[in-house]
Amino acid sequence: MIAALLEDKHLEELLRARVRQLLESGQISLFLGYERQESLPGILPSSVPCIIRDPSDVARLVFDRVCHRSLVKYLLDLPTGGDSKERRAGLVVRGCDSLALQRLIQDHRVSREEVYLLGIPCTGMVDKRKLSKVYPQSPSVSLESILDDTCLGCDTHNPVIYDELLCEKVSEAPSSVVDFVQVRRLEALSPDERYKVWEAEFSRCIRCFACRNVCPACDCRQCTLESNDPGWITKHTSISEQFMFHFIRAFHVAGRCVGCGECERVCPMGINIGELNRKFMKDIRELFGRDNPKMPRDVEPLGKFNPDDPEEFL
Amino acid sequence: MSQHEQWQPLIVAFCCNWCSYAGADLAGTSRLEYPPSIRIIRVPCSGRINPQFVVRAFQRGADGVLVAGCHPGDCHYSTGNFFARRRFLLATRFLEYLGIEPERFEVRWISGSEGQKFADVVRELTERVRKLGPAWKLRDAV
Amino acid sequence: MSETGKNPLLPSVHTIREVRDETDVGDVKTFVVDGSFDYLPGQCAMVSVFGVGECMISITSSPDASARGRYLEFAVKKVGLVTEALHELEPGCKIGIRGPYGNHFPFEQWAGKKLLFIGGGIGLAPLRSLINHCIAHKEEYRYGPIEIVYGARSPGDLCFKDEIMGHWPKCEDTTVHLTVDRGDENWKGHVGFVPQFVEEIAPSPSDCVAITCGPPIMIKLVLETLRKLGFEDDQVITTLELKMQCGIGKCGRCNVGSKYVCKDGPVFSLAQLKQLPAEF
Amino acid sequence: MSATITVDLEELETQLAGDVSRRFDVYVPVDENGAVVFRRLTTPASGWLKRSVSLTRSVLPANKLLTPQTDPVLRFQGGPTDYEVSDAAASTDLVILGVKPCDARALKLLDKVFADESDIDQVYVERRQKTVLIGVACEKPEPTCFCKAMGVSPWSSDDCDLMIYPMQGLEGLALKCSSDKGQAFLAGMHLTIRELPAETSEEIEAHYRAIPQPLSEFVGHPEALSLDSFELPIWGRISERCLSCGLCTYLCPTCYCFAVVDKSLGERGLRARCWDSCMFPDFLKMAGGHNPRPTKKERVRQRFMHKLCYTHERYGQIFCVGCGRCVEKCPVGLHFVDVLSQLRRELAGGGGDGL
Repeated sequence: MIAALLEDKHLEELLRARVRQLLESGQISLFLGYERQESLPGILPSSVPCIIRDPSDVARLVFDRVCHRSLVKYLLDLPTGGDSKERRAGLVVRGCDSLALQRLIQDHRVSREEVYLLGIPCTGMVDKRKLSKVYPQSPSVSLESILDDTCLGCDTHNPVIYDELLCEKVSEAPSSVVDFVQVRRLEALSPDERYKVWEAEFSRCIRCFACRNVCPACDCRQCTLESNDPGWITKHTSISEQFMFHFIRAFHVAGRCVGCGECERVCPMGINIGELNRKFMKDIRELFGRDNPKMPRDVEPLGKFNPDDPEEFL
Repeated sequence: MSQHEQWQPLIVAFCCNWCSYAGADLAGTSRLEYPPSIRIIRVPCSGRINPQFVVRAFQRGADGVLVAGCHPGDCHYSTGNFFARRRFLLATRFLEYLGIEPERFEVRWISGSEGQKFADVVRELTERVRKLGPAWKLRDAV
Repeated sequence: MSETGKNPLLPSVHTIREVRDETDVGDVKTFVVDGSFDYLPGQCAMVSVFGVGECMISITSSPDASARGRYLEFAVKKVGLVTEALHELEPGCKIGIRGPYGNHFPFEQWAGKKLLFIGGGIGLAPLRSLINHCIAHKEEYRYGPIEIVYGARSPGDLCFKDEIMGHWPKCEDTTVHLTVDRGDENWKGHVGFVPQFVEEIAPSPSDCVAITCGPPIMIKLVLETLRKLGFEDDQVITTLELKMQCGIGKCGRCNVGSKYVCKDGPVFSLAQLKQLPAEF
Repeated sequence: MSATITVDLEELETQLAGDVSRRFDVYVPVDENGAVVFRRLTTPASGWLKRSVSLTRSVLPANKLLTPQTDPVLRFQGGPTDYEVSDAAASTDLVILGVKPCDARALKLLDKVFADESDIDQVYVERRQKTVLIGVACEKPEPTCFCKAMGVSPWSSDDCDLMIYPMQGLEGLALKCSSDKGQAFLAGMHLTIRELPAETSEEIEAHYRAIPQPLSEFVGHPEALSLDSFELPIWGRISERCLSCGLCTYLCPTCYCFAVVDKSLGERGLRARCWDSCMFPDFLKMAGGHNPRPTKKERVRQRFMHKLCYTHERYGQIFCVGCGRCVEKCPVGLHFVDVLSQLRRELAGGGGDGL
């Protein structure tokens, strides 16, 4: 049964009980979690972000393998300052979420004190496309065969920050992302061939900004893409503007991307956005000697320098 | 072929105010010859140059782009060009990754006393770009 | 190229004839442009600076004056990109204009009634078209006495000074009440906010139509005052301002409920507004 | 209604890629890295027709070809005292092959906006007149499809000029003409046409009728919302998870909002209609800073009230054709079916009306 593969009832019970305590004790004023969407005939199960404010609603909370989307960016929607207690929020964090949250904390968009983190070591979410091929009836499906590729290459299953863990840590494996297979394949092409690849990819872009809005590294209060002056992009979608948009988006998360893969997952047009982010990861690794470019540090690679950085411009 | 020889590539150069712009100035006052097709944009520091500027230059008509600043260690603001160096180590690779010919884009450190170097860099860049022909890849049109 | 030549968003190109500073600080300018078209008081036009963009501006000249002089007038406050660019322009410059758009003030329905105009700041612009039209056709429509209440932040912010201090007070059966939020050493008139001033003047609601236009907060308080004075919802007329892009009810921008401000508005009675979701 | 006919697949393919492509811009669906998109037919590899008609619904609705994302209005040249302005609105003779019935119905709805009111958008109307819609009956609907619930039948030729029935087991490709335009277009191709007996025609319809669409049964037949729903608490609750991206609106066949945007490069410039989305925070933000829909609650409410209430009041129709794109693609599941379902529960709980 695929349903059984997706769920962990025991963990869910723990989660609900703990959230109820936290809300009832007043330690947090709301909880950011996931709830299962109403099941629709023939449609893949899906869990979506929700906010719980009333302890009697904790039964809505789930944690399963279809909890896509990271919760941390919703913290930015919550009012802050003044008397607002909304930011005293609890939330579920997996490995990648904890990296994303660290990013927001570093950028002073969230303070560590205002959030209470229930850590969940995570062994991966399923890929909806893979799942759709076997759902609902397929007698024997291995979990590995339906896991998301980004999750399969993950080296941060365990949260790096949390207030408490809801279950035992899992063992970490070295990431396969560092092989940068696709990036190397593209690098091997000629400039003209590469241009053709990106032209084809970007020509599908509809500028819905789902990639930006879902990205935890895109946390500016005012996005440069929405500034009228100088107007780096307009709403015109010439291929030149598409290149500019993707250049800006990728460069603005260079050295800040936590590798969660959300941008690729939400893109309705199936654009290879991740290969732009991974190119920066690879170069940062090679040029500035960062073994794990996606792990947030106090200062990011582009926010500092080393006098001994490679010199190519003499 | 003759058309290509006639054609003058448009080079946009972002020069820091303190070194490279002075270098360009020196090249001029020393009457050193370099192609007239260059358009210099003076910026306070190479650290001011956002890589988006380079894309914008290609969008709006540049066939080649030069980014020039003080030598590392000589920055008027002491560290601006160290940041620029990191940024453009990535930017050069990224532009190439997007399919822009690496010959069209160059970053160089040019001091205020290096008038000759400025002239040489511009001449070489112009010649390389001339061989490639007009840039069309990021060009915007209405 | 469109074969029918009926591209609905294609403006005609007009030359600016004259630019007048309305306020001391220079944030409101009136642009007089060559050429005219048929329109009615309250209607708007899409004015564009090529390369910057378009914005919807109410036509402040009265249809009578426009027709006579073959011109259109727009009073424009500098608030955004397009209006800033407009303010840079001088006589001789060319701008795009398309319109007229929207409905008009229902002045034909006010025969025999007293007219009470209440304006604030740049909100006098659409009212000015209407006031001049009503004054010119006072006998034809048998209007009763006309009262105009107008206020601005300071004496220097009062617009259309020639009319509010010169022409209108001299017209028959027409009274102008001016007020400013803050006076200065030369200001001898009333000091105070428009809504309170209206309350002090206490116009009688019987056989009266009140037409108000100004900043949203002023409109809100004026509506409250009028209610207290006994005005019914259908006796109160105002205009809505929303971001607009097309002017013809196609771009989906300016809807309030199922109404488009650019097409079904901008003029609404308070009774009509109460039928709409409060989202403007 | 004219009878169902069959034509030879290769013959049709040759005609479309050859003579028809010289007279029309022909757009067909193609699979690009798993995303089905409409592309201009230029130098197709043989067998393209069969591939095109067997593809699932495109990511972007076919009808967006008539309202492109960047749609030129005018071009200008010169400086402030001597602008030369030229009309840039264009329409071409267009053939769109592979239109799903949901997208074809969406065009009927958009006709109400652009062609049915006092201010007619002539550019749209002209495009519509010059476009031949060749539909494809849905052989294999996506699990997210619920067009039947919205009154669209996935095999009906009503909203197209020609309809293809890519059903297996027939000799040749089954077609049906459903308009004079379709008739003339078909005649212009000089194909060898075989008329099918009435019973085969019925078999075809029965075949498509039998294809299940489970989500439609779940959705039922929604009725329009009344303005009272504006104040329901549901909007605040469901909008909390919205990402404020424009994915749902850009993928929606019945969304049509646009902005008019100028772009100048030196002395030359282009003004264009560009897609815009009511889900973007600055959609309604005015130059002075006032924003009538400042939070996600108002914006999400606008999207669903617009589709379920305002368009119904104004045009007499709910603006949803059940294509299921929002159901499939919304990153946070804030889609038509989920919202409808929650609205029903809320209205039932509160003793409200409708749906």
